[in-house]
Amino acid sequence: MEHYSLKINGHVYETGAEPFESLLDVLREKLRLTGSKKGCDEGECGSCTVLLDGKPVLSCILMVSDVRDREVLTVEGLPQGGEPHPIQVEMTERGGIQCGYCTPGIIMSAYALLQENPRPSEDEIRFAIAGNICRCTGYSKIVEALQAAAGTPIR
Amino acid sequence: MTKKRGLGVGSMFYGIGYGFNRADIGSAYIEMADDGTTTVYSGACDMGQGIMTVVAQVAAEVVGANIDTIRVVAADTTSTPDAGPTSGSRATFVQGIAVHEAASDLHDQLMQTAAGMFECEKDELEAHNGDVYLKDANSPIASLAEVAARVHLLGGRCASWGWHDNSTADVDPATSQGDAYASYGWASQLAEVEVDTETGHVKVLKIVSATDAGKAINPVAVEGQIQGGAAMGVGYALYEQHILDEGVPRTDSLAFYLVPTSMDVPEIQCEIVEVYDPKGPFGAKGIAEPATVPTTPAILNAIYDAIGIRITDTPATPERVFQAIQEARARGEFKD
Amino acid sequence: MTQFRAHPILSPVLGLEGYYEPASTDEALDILRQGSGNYKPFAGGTDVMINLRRRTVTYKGLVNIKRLPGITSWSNKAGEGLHIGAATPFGDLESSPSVTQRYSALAESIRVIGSVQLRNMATIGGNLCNASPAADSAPALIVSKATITFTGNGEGTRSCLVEQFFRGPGRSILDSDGLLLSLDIPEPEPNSGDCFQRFTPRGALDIGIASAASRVTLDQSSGRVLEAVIALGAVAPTPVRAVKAEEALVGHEPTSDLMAQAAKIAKEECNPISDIRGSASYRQALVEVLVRRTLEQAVERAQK
Amino acid sequence: MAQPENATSAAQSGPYDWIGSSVPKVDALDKALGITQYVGDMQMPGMLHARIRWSGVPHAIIRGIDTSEAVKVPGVRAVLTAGDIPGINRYGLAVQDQRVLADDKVRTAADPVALVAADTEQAAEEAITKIKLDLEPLRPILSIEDALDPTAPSIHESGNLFTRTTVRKGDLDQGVKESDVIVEETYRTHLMDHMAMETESSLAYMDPTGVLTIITSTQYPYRDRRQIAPALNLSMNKVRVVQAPIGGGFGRKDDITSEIHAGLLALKTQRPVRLVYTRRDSLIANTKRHPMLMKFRTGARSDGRLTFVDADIYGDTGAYLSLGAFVIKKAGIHACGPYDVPNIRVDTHTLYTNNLSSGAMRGFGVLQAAVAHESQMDQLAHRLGISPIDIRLINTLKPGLATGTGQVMDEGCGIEATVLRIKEYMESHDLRFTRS
Repeated sequence: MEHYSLKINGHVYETGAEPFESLLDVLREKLRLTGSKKGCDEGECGSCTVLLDGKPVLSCILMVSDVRDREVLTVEGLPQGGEPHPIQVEMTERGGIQCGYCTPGIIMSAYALLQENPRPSEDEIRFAIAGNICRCTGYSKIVEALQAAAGTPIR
Repeated sequence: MTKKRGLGVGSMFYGIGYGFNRADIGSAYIEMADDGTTTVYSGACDMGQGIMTVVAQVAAEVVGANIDTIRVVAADTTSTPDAGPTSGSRATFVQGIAVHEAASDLHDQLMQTAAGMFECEKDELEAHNGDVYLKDANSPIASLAEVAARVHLLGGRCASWGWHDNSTADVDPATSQGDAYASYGWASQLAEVEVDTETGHVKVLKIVSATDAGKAINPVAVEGQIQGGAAMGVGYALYEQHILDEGVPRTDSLAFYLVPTSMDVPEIQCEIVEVYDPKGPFGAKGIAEPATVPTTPAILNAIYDAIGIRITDTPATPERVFQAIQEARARGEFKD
Repeated sequence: MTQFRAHPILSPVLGLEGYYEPASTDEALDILRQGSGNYKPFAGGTDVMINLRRRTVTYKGLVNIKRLPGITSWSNKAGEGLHIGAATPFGDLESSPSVTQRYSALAESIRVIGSVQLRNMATIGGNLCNASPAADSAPALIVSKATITFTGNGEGTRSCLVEQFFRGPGRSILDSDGLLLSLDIPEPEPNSGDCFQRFTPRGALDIGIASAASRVTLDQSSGRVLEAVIALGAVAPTPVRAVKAEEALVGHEPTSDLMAQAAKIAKEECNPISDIRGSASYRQALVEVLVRRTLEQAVERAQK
Repeated sequence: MAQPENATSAAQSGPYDWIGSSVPKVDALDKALGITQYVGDMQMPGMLHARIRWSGVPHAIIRGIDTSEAVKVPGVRAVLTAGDIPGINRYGLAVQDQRVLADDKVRTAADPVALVAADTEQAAEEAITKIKLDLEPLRPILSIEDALDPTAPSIHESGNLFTRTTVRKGDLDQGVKESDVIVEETYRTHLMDHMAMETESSLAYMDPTGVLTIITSTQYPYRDRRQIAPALNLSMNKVRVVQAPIGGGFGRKDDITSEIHAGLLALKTQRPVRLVYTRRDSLIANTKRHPMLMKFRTGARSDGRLTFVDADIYGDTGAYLSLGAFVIKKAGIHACGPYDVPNIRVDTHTLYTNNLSSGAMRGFGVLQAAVAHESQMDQLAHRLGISPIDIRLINTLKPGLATGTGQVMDEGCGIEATVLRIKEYMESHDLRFTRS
């Protein structure tokens, strides 16, 4: 067991872990940050998406040893000053959420997209969330919500 | 041209609820606290489709409360009554009425007390958005909270429950004749596809879904069901299948079991049709399953419209469509 | 910062005895030799993690090579082409205009790998070292005449073409203590164009049923094909060249008929298997389509 | 029925304060914030993690199960097999043909054979790989055709044909005689997975008053309780089932999934036990969508009016019935589609096989039936030179007309309105069929 100081959502968390444990398991089981979900544990569904130094990654197949000295952002870190992030608000208000299990992953993929490309086209949105499987919504209302969050016209 | 487009239609009806003489019930408790906030103990499971929200909307409407003052407690054998399963597109249809019944009775209790407070008949009163009005008046005479406080002060009943039985007799065992279901959902969909005749790949370009919701209690939630149902239909029609090898599943990972991504599900145009159903709450009926049923046949029919070949086995995987095209070519029945 | 982390695992989990993060190539080679063939070097770790979880492979030790100097960075120098550290994530290359504008086939192959998230983790060297016949980047790298530089393997540091790297499904020329260090991709020749396409049922997340990359260099004056390179994925035990199809093109005007002819030859050249994703005959049919389509694109790009 | 009448008057009196308004879902913001606690997000002090050992072969006699190596894995607290079940080792939604843990035989490749609870998921996983099964293979029944073979071995005590239903209306021969065109076709549909994003999961613990509490990803806690209590030999009022926020169900979680197993382990260890299926567990185990073989013959007059439907529907329910008989019966009842069909013969056959079992899934048999009846409608349209829209409009049910089971439609019959809406959409967007 190694000791890790992990920078997550602007805070430093101290934890013991085996170096090859997944960041997702450390987040969920050790640090109790359960917003990131485990949908497949094999990198095929995107429910576990977090940002590593600003880029979306699959925390279920990311070794915790690779997170040392880097910055992690999870869905819990998005609200500012107690207010939900606009993506969280639009997803809520525009029906982008049904069962909600894919939601944190979608929100993190979308957040990364908008950081890089503040006014994405519909195709760019669909491309950016293609690694996030949603079984409930058919993606339409998610795309709409992300367009609204970006302030681009909604089809 | 190696890419050919086609349109296809699928229609369906779907018996809502259980049928077959199986228990098909809804039930809920409701109570209003002294401060006018309401709790609905609803036995129906929310799967994400939004029955808790529908329950809150029905309760707020019927009680006359503001929806933000409604809390829904759902599906716990210790605190909520048995409301049957969330399946058969029955939750809104059956539980909606049970909640309506509970909320109506609570509303009556409140109006009875309010009538005493203001020395009028309860039929002269109505409640909207947390306030009590004399009918047709513009300004309220009291808040529901004041009335609720009064009921509690007087030791009155500020709680109720509702129960609804949607069970239907089974059909005749020899002929299946009979009234199989209390009500039916109706839907038709149009699919537009593009078939790559060299690879057999089918891309769905558009789906238009006309679904009869009776009355859409929450239109965005209805659209969500329609779009999600269509996406599941796209998966069933084209990609998803379990492959068993001598009974042993080979598709034991999402690398093999292929669920549609955001790149595969097209724009889904929702056309909500509202044909009032007298048996449902506010005329509403279930739509969750009707939303998914027509998609697959619409896609199969669109493939036929595109290439003149009927795919009779699902899913219409690229290789299956390719083989069908090859066979039709060999018979001289396919024009590139 | 700790430079050499030898991490003995006291209570073996999953059969693992050690986890290492060497800071130099020599240390890495020492550790791999200590492991006598049972230690696994890795970079992105995405496949290692899945194998650990599924218990499909047993590793005695894990050697994380991402702290080796220069292994996660890449550069683009005029006249030299791309020099890419083996542990460079695909995402770093995907987002760079210097890759997308000049290395079309490579960019097209990167863009379809897994998902955005996966590409931020999975590395170009890892994709090659896994030696999957379906490795998306392999056909594009082969037609780009990419070379790899590797070390260990009982000798010093050496280079070879990517197409010489593969030995069979999951097997490359690297021995158990071999380490892939970097890739070099020469600048595209003038009057050349390339293209990569793969076939999958879905628009994302899939593994290719078949893939093809084509590269064509045209004679500036005659417009005839000076050189053609065609590489195929998922249709043989390794990514392979379609040499006979290439030969059919050289010296001729790249007409649609000729390209269709070459595609037919490629179809006959490949040797696919049937599996859960597709039958051998379907894969062959796809090869013909993909080779023709990538040739047409490559020629169009060469003519620009 | 006082309330529906109230509803009627309310509907007519509108407008409403809340009905028809797209208020955000009451639980959505918490999901967006990552606050919502699904079962897999929950932890309790002293909680153990559970894993299931599946059979891996589709049909075999169990000679023995050796758990001796599994119990030695550090951190393992319990390894249970069928003999450890305190109550009745049977459950099922319609008939009790499922075992909590396989005892005499295994009947699918995904029969649960043993359970492990351990301090960590890894230890539990390690332990299940160390359980040795001694199985004597039996001939597996792997297709509808196999299941119809009367000489095939019986998967359960009775034969492999669980039930047959029949729909009869009018005079089939007359319908055939009146037909100007008859389309005959066989359709086959496949095994589909619900693939809810959240896998099956339960957290079970004894509460301080001695009530076994199971927080679970379910679609119906009351029916879960009905099945859990007898298996664990508890009175029903000593079992509490709570639905946790659920990451999708689509019918799968109508059945018992992880509930009894988690409850059994909690009972045996007297510790909280969390059982969260891996994605692999979820893909291979529990119910799927029924594969069906559907032989259809449909007739119409030259003016497009349907004359008859003559169909046989065979459904592969796998080794366990779940709701299979109802699913396949419902397919039969909906086999004529939303149309006025005067003459009908439909037979359905619910068959046991050693394939993965199927049960409720969004569409509940009607999806499979629609694949057939809608393809038939399209074929008739093309044969008759009528547009696919028009042939539907000619035949749709309307108030006063009756379904295939003779149910007379009231004003809530909306099929014609939906077809017309599609027609209007096509016209306003200038969309035309290629072939009609």
